Amino acid sequence: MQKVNRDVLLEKAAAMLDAGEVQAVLGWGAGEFAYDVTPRVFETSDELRADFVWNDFCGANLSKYLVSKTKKLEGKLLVFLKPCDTYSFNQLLTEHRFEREKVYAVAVPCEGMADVQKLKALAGDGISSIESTDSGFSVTTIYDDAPVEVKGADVLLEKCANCKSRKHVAYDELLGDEGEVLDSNRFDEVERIEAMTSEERFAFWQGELSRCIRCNACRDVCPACTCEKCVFDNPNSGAENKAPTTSFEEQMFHVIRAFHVAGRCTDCGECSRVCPQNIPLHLLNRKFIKDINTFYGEYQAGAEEGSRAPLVDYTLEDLEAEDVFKKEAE
Amino acid sequence: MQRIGVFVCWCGSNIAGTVDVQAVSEALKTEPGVVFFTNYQYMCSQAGQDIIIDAVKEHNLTGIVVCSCSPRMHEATFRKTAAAAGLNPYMVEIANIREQCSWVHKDMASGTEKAIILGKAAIAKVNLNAPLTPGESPVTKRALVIGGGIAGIQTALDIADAGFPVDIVETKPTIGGKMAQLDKTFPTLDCAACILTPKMVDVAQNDKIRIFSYSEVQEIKGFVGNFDVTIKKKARFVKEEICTGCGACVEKCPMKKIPNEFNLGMDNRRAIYIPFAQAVPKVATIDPSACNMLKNGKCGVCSKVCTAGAIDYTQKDEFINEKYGAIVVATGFNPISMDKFDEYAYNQSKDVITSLEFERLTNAAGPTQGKLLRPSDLEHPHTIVFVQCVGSRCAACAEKGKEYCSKICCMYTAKHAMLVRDKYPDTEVYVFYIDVRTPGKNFDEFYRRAVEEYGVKYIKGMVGKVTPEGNKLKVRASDLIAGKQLNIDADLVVLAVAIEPDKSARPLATMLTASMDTNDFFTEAHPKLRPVESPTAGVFLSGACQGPKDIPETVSQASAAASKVIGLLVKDKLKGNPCIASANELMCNGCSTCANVCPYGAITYIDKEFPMFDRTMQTRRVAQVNPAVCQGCGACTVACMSGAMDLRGFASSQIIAEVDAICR
Amino acid sequence: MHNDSRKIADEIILRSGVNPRRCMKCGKCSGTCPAYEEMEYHPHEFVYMVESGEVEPLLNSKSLYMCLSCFACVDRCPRGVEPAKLVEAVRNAYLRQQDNKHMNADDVPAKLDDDLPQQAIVSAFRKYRK
Amino acid sequence: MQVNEYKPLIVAFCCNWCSYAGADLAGNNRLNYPADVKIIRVPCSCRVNPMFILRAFQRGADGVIICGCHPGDCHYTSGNYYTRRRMALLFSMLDFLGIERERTRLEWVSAAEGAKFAATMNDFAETVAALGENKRLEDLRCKK
Repeated sequence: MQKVNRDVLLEKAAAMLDAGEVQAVLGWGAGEFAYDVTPRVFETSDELRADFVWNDFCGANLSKYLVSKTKKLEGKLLVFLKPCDTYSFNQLLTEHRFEREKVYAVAVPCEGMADVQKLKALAGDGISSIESTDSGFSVTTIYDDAPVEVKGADVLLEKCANCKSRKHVAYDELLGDEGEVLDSNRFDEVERIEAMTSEERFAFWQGELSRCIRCNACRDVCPACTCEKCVFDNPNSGAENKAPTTSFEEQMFHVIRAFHVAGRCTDCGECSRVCPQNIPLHLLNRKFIKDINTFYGEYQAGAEEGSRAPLVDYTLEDLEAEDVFKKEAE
Repeated sequence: MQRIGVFVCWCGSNIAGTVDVQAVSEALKTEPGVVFFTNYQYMCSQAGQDIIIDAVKEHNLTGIVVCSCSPRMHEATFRKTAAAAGLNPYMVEIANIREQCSWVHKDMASGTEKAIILGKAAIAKVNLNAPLTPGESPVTKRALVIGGGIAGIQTALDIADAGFPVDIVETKPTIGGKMAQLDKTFPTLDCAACILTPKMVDVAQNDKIRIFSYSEVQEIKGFVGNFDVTIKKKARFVKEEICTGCGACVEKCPMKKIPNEFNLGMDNRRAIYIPFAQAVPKVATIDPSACNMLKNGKCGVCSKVCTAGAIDYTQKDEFINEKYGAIVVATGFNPISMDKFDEYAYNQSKDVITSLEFERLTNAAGPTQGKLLRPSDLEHPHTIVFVQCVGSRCAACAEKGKEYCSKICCMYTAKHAMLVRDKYPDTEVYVFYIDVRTPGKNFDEFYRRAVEEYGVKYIKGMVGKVTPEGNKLKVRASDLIAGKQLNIDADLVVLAVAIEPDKSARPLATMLTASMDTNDFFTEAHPKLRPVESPTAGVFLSGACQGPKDIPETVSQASAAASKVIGLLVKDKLKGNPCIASANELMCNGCSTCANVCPYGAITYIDKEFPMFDRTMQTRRVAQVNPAVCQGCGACTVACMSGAMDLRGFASSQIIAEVDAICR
Repeated sequence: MHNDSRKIADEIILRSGVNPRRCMKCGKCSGTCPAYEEMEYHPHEFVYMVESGEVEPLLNSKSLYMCLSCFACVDRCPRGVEPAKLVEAVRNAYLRQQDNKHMNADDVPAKLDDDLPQQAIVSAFRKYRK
Repeated sequence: MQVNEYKPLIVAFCCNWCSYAGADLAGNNRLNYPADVKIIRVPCSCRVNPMFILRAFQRGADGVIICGCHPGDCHYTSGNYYTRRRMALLFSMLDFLGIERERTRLEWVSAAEGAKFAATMNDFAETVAALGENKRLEDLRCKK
């Protein structure tokens, strides 16, 4: 259950809209079902009051939408940012992807967001309503009148279960606490895979990646993937691909996707959240983050605006490529 | 579709001995785009080249693939051949089937097979080649030299001698730099002023050279051949064109107690001053922090005594814009601060001095008129201790000293010691050293003379502590060879202080986008083969701004830099390398990642309007590559996520085509 | 024997955290040492001898106890070698060696005398027992 | 020509200034290495996009080696430093996915190191040949 409630956000946004201080509000809007909250731009306070949502299903990172939305507006855009979103916000600023002056960033503390897949696994399909309770959710399905009680901690999104930081690293206004960087166990799973034999790792990834339907959702949602034209859409890039027609047409997709965001990925976990096939894509990103930390020193993308990403930097004493595996063995 | 001709060279038996050239040309004839194929004994011979020229004309070829020796050998030759046939020279690709095939493989079958694949790769690449034309940019035939020490002076004189105008920018009121403060110069012991001041006069009288003294570089824009520089000429409150340098104003100025920078604060100057007698330009300068007239409007004596009417209390800083084709950095060095070296008591005793202060003390124009007297009581010192490596080779603490060897100290200390013993044979002179480093013409001989002829006592060991006691300096040091600790009562201690680049160098490097090392020395384009050029095109390095240097080395580097500048300025147009990066603006994110990896600062960003699908216009930040600055390494092409950045001549699509051809 | 020496030297290096290879043999440590005259081996010699594994003479030298631990050498070393820490580590190495030469119960009677307090005997056993 | 004998396909990216010249020198000195190695010339090792390497694997290469100037010797002063970081991360990632780490390599070969070039290629070709055909990357998305 979120500590700051919807009204606080709503009134803040409505007041600024009505006062003309911002032209639009980028927030979360109600979707088809109780759990499919979607990013949305609100232009009037009436719209806001009708459809604005702030609850445990607001996992979506809104920072990416600033790139296109700010370009369409003359005035300012108010955006709500959870702690992990503020890292993406900074990273996008570092890369000059939107103008800071056109954004009014409101930071919202976050207690972790719920994973619909996990909820469905516990409460069953056909969810008709979800009530927040003190400890979690009371879920009603169309198959059963009696609501199912689910503990909040059991249905956290992976990115929230391994939350790296509750600190807001950028904002104009803060609703609630600034929060702190956390000690997370986010590399545990990477380490578990690293400890496997090469064959096991291959089998693991083959099992995961074979489910990919190449829907591009991971790319489309990624706040680091804001290219004007993506290499995967560009016939001249040598990486453009359609759905797989042969056994090996596009196995590079996931490596290239992860490499393109290496050193820029803030580990916001959106890729895994949206994957319809539940592929743990964040593990690829975290592998790069872990390697960067081990090889070149701790680096958190987006922690600071304007920081120099590890892949556009070097030192004379950098690790040699052949020593990579020695270092990891340590 | 290209119309490609394939020419397979035998290179006598060099290729034909291991590669079936006939089979290669047969195999390649069905490749896409190939309309002509042949093989010949020596493609690089005149007859071979004629075959190419005839084929281009006869078959209307648009691309050429030569399967021959390494492109490092004859790419240039075949490009010329293509040009002679009326083709763009960059429509030629070479398949290296000699150095990387016939010479390293013994087996005819595998050699032939590989040659065919290499040929296919070259054909695949040439299919995607586009005609390239080197960009041209005009060259402003004027050079800027930043720094007016011996390095800057020599560079300016050499450039001017070749007939090009040169401007020198110097922050001090006079040119001359550190060398003007020196007494004698090693290893010949001629007096510094005697060899420097004529050069300074040459500079003043050379009508190709302008001196902006008491001035700073404010802003640098542009690139090689076309730098746009703003120079700030600080107000000196004296009209330079009118002042005759008579010195009447200096004599009458009532503000007498201003520490004299030129003598390192060991005596005083006035608020209006001429740094030294041979200053160039020899004009007075008013120190605004000391002048009563400027501070509170009370005085005006200098204005009254100036018969020329050169004093102008209302003078303002002046900004001058000028275009230059080349910039030479000659910002020089300074001794490091002694504040962190309490053990040598530099801040406690006036009689602990730096070597540069020692130069002034022995200089006839110095505070003691050249008599060696200790600063505290103006007595003649009978025991002098010289300490080498003070702050040099210091790896303990970055704030304290410098990790590098300052290079010049061994020689000047030998010089000082020798001069003292020569002038005052009754003086005991000790030199504490860690190593004596004297590589250089006549250098070791010089040092040995100090020991053997002049009886300077060289002691291997370091001074640990200097303690002022009464009018003596207690020097505690180790003598490593005797295995003793020495306690010497000295009258004067001279510290061979490490040197560091001038503080102005770091901001200047930022303005120039020139790279520096961790010690703030400018880095050279190549440490061995391009030692006087900065990696930034059009920026050259002269003197100690690139690393510690003595005078002979500085002067030779200064002349070398000048020759590089002259080589640039004689060109009317700069022809660039056409194989450079360029950004596809439609795909560019403007994220600055490419600029972060560019070693040359060739990438800038502009805001540009683009029509959108909904018929609106959208402003986006996009990268622009300066073709005159880009060297074509391709670092940006990989850093670029969207693939907007590509490299002409080595385009991603071309390399992928080669990969595909090889893996087919 | 030589191997032993080397091993002790390596341990000294490890325990002190000093890297004697950084030494450029300038002698500033000994030049600054106020206890120089009292010492048989001087700070720079400590560094040199530990580096070359020649620690036996150091272990048996009184110089160990002449060092005032004033840290002048540490402060002034241009290479950050920290000789005083090395001297301290040699001192420790010597003390640790004592541990191996512990007292046997059989040795006790011979050492007893009337003036010896009971406490000293007990503490000797505690200190030198294996 | 032998038909059935397995021969690895190796793509070598060589920077124009050091390694390509080193390969030429190996030729000048007639130092043998297997014909399986096919060299692609690039201006600098930093021109090698990880996508090229994946592309080569995708198209059936069994091993990919990138050669550049020694650190500190880059013709463009810093290109190989970027290469070093990019390749360290890429190789580690491929290993993480279960692709044999021996199939990729980054070597510094100067223009004077013809012998090193030949020795490196011999060693790499032997290593890759021992691994056999590169099936894993091909099969990564395709569970059998």
